[in-house]
Amino acid sequence: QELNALIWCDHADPALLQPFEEANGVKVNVKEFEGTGAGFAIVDQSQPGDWDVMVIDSIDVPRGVEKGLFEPLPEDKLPFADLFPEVKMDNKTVVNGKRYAITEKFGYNTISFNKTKVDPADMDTLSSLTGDKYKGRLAIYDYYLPVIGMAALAIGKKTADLTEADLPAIKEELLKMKANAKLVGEVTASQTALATGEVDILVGGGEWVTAGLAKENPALDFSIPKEGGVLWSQSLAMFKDSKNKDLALKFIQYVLSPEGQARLATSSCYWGMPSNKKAALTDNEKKTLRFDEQPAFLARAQAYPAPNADLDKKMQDMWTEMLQAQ
Amino acid sequence: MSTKPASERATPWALVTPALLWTLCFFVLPFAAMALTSVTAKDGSFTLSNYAQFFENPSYWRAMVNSLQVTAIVTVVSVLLAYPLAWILAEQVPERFQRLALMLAVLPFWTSYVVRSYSWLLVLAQNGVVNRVLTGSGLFADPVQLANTRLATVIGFVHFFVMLLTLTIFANLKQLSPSYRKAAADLGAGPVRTFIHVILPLTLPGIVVGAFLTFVLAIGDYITPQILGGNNELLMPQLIMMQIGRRGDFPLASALAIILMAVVTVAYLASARWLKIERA
Amino acid sequence: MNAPLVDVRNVSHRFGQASVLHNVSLRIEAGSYTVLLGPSGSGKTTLLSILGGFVVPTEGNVFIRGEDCTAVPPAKRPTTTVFQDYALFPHMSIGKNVAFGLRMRGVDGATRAQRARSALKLVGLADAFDRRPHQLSGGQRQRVALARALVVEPAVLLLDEPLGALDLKLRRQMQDELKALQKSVGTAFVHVTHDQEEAMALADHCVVMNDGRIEDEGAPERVYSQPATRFSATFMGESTVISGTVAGSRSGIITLRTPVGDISLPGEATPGSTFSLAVRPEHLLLGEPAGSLGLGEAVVGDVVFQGSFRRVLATSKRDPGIAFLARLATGSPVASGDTVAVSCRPEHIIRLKD
Amino acid sequence: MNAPLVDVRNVSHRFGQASVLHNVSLRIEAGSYTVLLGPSGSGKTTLLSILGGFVVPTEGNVFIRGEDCTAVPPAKRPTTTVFQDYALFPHMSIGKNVAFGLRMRGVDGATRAQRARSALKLVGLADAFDRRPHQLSGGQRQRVALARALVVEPAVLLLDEPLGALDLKLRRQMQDELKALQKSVGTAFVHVTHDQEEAMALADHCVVMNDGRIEDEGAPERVYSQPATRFSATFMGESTVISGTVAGSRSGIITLRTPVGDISLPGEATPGSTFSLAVRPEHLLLGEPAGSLGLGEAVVGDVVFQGSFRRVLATSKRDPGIAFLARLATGSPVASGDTVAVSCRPEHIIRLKD
Amino acid sequence: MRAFAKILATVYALLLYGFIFLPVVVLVLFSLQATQFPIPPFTGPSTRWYAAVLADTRLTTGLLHSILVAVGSSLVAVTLGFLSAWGFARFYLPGSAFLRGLITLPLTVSYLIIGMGLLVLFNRVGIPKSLAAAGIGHVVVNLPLCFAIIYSQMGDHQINIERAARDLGASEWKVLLLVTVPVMAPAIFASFFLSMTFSWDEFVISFLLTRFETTLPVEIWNLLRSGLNPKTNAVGSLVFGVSIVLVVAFELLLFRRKQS
Ligand SMILES: Nc1ncnc2c1ncn2[C@@H]1O[C@H](COP(=O)(O)OP(=O)(O)OP(=O)(O)O)[C@@H](O)[C@H]1O
Ligand SMILES: Nc1ncnc2c1ncn2[C@@H]1O[C@H](COP(=O)(O)OP(=O)(O)OP(=O)(O)O)[C@@H](O)[C@H]1O
Ligand SMILES: [Mg+2]
Ligand SMILES: [Mg+2]
Repeated sequence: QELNALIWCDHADPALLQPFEEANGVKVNVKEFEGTGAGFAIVDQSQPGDWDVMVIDSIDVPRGVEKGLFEPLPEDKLPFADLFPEVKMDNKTVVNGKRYAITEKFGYNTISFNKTKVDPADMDTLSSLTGDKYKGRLAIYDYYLPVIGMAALAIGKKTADLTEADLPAIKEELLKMKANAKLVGEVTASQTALATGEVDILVGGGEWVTAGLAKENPALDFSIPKEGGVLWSQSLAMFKDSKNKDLALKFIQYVLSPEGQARLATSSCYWGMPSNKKAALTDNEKKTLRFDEQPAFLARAQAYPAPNADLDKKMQDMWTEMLQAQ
Repeated sequence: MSTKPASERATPWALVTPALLWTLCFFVLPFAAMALTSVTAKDGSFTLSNYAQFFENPSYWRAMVNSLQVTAIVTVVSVLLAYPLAWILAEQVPERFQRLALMLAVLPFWTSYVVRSYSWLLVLAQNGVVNRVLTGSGLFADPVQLANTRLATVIGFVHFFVMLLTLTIFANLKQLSPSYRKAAADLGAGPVRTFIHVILPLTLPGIVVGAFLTFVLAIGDYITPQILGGNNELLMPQLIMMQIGRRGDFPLASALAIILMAVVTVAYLASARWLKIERA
Repeated sequence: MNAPLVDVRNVSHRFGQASVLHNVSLRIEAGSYTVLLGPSGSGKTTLLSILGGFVVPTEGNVFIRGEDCTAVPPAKRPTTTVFQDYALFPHMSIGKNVAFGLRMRGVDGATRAQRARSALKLVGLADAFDRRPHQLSGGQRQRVALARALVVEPAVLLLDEPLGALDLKLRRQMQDELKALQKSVGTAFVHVTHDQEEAMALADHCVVMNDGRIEDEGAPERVYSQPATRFSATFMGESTVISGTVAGSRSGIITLRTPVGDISLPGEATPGSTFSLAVRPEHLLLGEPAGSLGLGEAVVGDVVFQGSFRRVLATSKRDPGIAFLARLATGSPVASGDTVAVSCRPEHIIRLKD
Repeated sequence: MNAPLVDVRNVSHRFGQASVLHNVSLRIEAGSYTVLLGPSGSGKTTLLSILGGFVVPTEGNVFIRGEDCTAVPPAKRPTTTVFQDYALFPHMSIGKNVAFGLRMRGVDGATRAQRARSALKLVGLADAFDRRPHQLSGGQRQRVALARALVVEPAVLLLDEPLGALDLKLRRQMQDELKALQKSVGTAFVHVTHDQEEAMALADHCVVMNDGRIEDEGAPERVYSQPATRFSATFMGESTVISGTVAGSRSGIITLRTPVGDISLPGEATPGSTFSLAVRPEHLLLGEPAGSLGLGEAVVGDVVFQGSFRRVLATSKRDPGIAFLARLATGSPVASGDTVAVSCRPEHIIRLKD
Repeated sequence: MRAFAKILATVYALLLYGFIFLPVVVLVLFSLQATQFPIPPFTGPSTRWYAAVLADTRLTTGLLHSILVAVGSSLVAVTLGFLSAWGFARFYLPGSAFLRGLITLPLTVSYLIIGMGLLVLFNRVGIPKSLAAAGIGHVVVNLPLCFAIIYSQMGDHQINIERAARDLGASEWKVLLLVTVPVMAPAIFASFFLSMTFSWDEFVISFLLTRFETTLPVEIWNLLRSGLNPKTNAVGSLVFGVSIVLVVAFELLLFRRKQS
């Protein structure tokens, strides 16, 4: 039996998959994708029934439901009670009274930095990112939604209710960051830049960048500034047309189990907070993830921007413009 | 040219049809599908909006400008660097060692393309090897920003194409009849003038072929700018992959691909007279 | 003073281990047409390359107009070369090709064009000035290569099998043209070939080479009628060759014991020593007229019609190892299978040094 | 019945627009040695390809042993071809090469090897069985190609300039061998060449082609001594050609008015018509002995030594457009610049059809 | 003056060799890094990252897939390229120049565009992504290459060799099998090798056209995107090593052929 999973890179870690495969005597086929749009595009190009489960931004779950892709999940068979309540995201994962996805991992897009090179105090405010002090010393994570979210925070906007009218101001803020940035990079590029001292600050980074590197380079840290951070949260959903719904459910149950949660949280691709409070993490791991500080963090965190299709395109165009700005 | 007897006439179509069909099905047809997709709106109607977007949005056509600039620089620099090396290999290195020297010069060709770019990132990083040498030697006080710049992209490209061009130019130099060189010397030309008046013009066609190959491969490459350029600017392939990877916007991606292809076609036409494939 | 134009003194050459020229000395007079003739691999091209400056000999010297040019590069020598593959520059027009040498000498454009034109006219290609090499036929390219080499007025023109790529008819025609051209310009030509007819048709001075050595040299008539060695007797034209042992030598008459019988001829030799005789086919007689020297009987093999004559191959009855080669008028009645007496006039016997 | 081995009937061929053969008919007798002679582009290869089945003629038919083979593919014809470049299979040993045709005919391995060996022996290469083509010299390859073509015992062996790639000496030697071989195996050979000496040396039947037509055919002696056309007079050996207008024709004597004076010769012709005369160089006399026909005075130009004779080129004093070609014994005292009287014996004048 | 030029040439060549080898040396060196970051200072040598690579089933299966696709697509490309080259070189075909141009056209188009085109086409007709789809793409890019190489090597002198075989009674397929293929073997081999090289290293087409089963370059790309570590160096060095062995083997093979 095989399970076909459309995933992000953290689920590709054999340390996560192998125990499940061995326990159930199955094979998990995974396909990585980058953004929700690309994920849906892959589904569009496939035959119904090709896919069993999908990792998706929690905020994008309604889009999938709208497209009629997902199967409601049996609430009784999943540990909803153990989840951090702030990340359950009922407003997104529940549509018409049916729950279509379950949050499995979360974290923040905020600021990662090198403690030894920058003043940690400066990292308490987003305004440092656009000032002259760190000119040429920062990198921007190359994903438009969270970084646009951070730019919105910097100018005092709520990420939850961004409209087209906010874009000019956000763009201006983005361009200021860009002017200070040495590069705009994906995970490796920005990680490499931070780790090699190419830059000292990563805008849009967070525990997912620094936690994995902490063992090797304790100087790397992250902060959630006073304006807040952008909360990202990823969910697991099951496809309506799946031919292996039992196995798919088993997989979701496994990922949400304390063991699965611990493995997912410390996956080789990137670390992140498990959504299950009971995740079987070691103390060290908890410390690295700042497990205990979560309540305070969550309080300050703002939602991931969730633009409609039209606004989304505008945001992406704005992002392209920012990349092209000299 | 119907020199062919009856027995020879029966087979030819059976021989060439598979290759033609393959090209038709998997090259021409895809291109048609892409063209069709690029002018089809969501609702299935005809639209040119994808093309309009490219021309209206400065950050889109900026990508084309960047691509052309980078590719032009890469092509010129690669040719300028590779030619002398090929020349030294062909003329200065003793015959016995030439194959070995050439093999060495193109050996890194066989590292994985992806890894090679990544490797350059490490080399050029703030405290990578190059900067260590530069600061260590006291040449520069502070590390130089090399990684994540257009320069890095260019270096990554040039590295690959210097090898490729050395190979093609070397082959070109070697297949020149030695009597041309002798004849020039005999008529009073020194090494420099022999080179300028005879060797260079005779190898020009080979250079054009190599340069065109460089152009085609460089302008369509995604990996090198993506890994080395630090996204400080976008090139066309990055823009196209962005449409696919981030948005799944195939119509726009198709339109951009077709525009890119149109540019390559122009380059092709410019160098077409040198690009004939003929039998020996 | 009577120094020759080119004086090659005791030149030897080795490529790595292989010894290609052995102590070759050669003098080339101004205005002469010298042909180097020899089989493939005999070192003709190597010697020519040494004259042209493309190869510096391992030993020995080359003097041109009295100056030691042994190591002077080709660009600085008063020699030019016509290459077998012509080596016309394909990217230049015919006019540019011909003017190339002048351009390298810093001659101004107008003069260049004018001199190139007259050089082309000399070789009968006045109207090819603006064409490209690939638009010309083999013979025409050959002429352009000549014009290009001549326009710089070299002291010596070197030609390495210049007619090798042409077909027979064109080759004969170009031979006539080459000879006429050489006479009219007066430059010394040194011409390499392995075609003995070409050598005879062209040479004032014929140099027969074999295995890196000069076997014989002189006017072609001399080389043909009095070849110095067995090699040159068989390479420069055909011969019937008979070897023998000196049975006696008395009062200027040698008696040579050969497989076809004793032969007496004038000369001196140590009894017991051996040497060879050669007879040219046109001097071999079938039948035994008065005053001729009998060479025994032979059986006629092939009789081949060759237009103006028949070539007759006959085998000695006494020693089937000896093949007689004769040339007969077309009318003569000899046929394959006939048995004939073979003879020749004593004055036509060539004594070879061997 | 007396059907020829090969009967080519009214064959014409076009490549696209270009008409290459015009209504060619040709009969080849069993056991004969036919040579197709003609300048480059005259259609020799095309005709040979039609015989071999590589080209199907646009019009006309080819009968072999009485059967219409016009469109029979090469594999099914009783012909084999020896190609100019030999076309040996480079990846097979010599033995395998020679045995290839037998293998295709399903002959078993042992027989194949044995027959290949004897074919190689026939061409004098018995010990080359296990070697590779590239290890042989040009002449040896030539022989292997012959053995390969002969081992399948074709009715007709076709040879397309088989000696074209060899040097002169080797060529003459191979000619002798070819002729001997043909006699010993008795197969009909059809041999293409543009070398008239080769044609004369080999042919039983010589076919002179020009521009897609057969100009003349017959025994080489006949073609040489009585060429049918002006073309064959100049292509098959050299000639002095003089054209004239018939001034009168009476009682079997024609008076021809030519630029070198009136010439009387036996025959009939319409007064006012024009025709040409040819004289072979060996028949042209310098001086005017008794019984000869005067051709006026001429100035000697080139005198070229050719070994057994000298080739003399002289220009008529009356009409410099007429070039006399003569062959003189090496001893004769004529030199360039001399003025001489030119004549020939009436029986040596060839009247050309034109 | 001459000596100066010689020194200049030597210095230039050494500098360029340095440039060419710089990334490879750094790559291999830091694959032996003991710690997490493949940047100076060097902390190795250690083989832990090689162990990690060999234990990573995604990389090892990616390697197998790459070999599969490279061999498979090259076989198809060489076969089609050879047959069509033979057809065009030996037979008269109407519109031959145009058709030859068509076959070689993909040489002038970027891989990205070829991959995109196939992706769009396959979407439209509902062909799922797979290793085979990537293989098809590789054939598209390698077929013109194989065709061009083999076609350019089909000299006219071989026409007569084939004719000789026919003349001696060989049927068409025997001519092909016993004569043409063996005679063309060096060109066929060379184009196969080149085709393998390109397919082996090709990224964007595989990236666009595969799903779960993908090729090594794509797996390396995934590895690269998942964070910085010397594992990438290790896998890169391994690929390099394997390629070198193949290249040297190929050289020796060809060298031996030439000598015999
Ligand atoms: N560059 C070289 N290196 C080694 N050996 C050479 C070189 N050039 C010529 N030879 C050898 O030197 C000998 C003489 O060569 P050369 O070319 O002078 O002969 P040739 O008389 O011109 O013959 P051909 O008529 O074939 O041109 C040959 O045995 C040849 O193999
Ligand atoms: N395949 C072809 N297509 C078109 N024209 C051809 C072809 N083969 C030969 N010709 C033309 O037909 C004419 C006769 O060619 P053919 O090869 O028969 O001449 P040839 O007498 O063998 O000449 P050569 O002595 O040069 O071999 C030439 O004008 C040639 O250009
Ligand atoms: Mg030579
Ligand atoms: Mg021919």
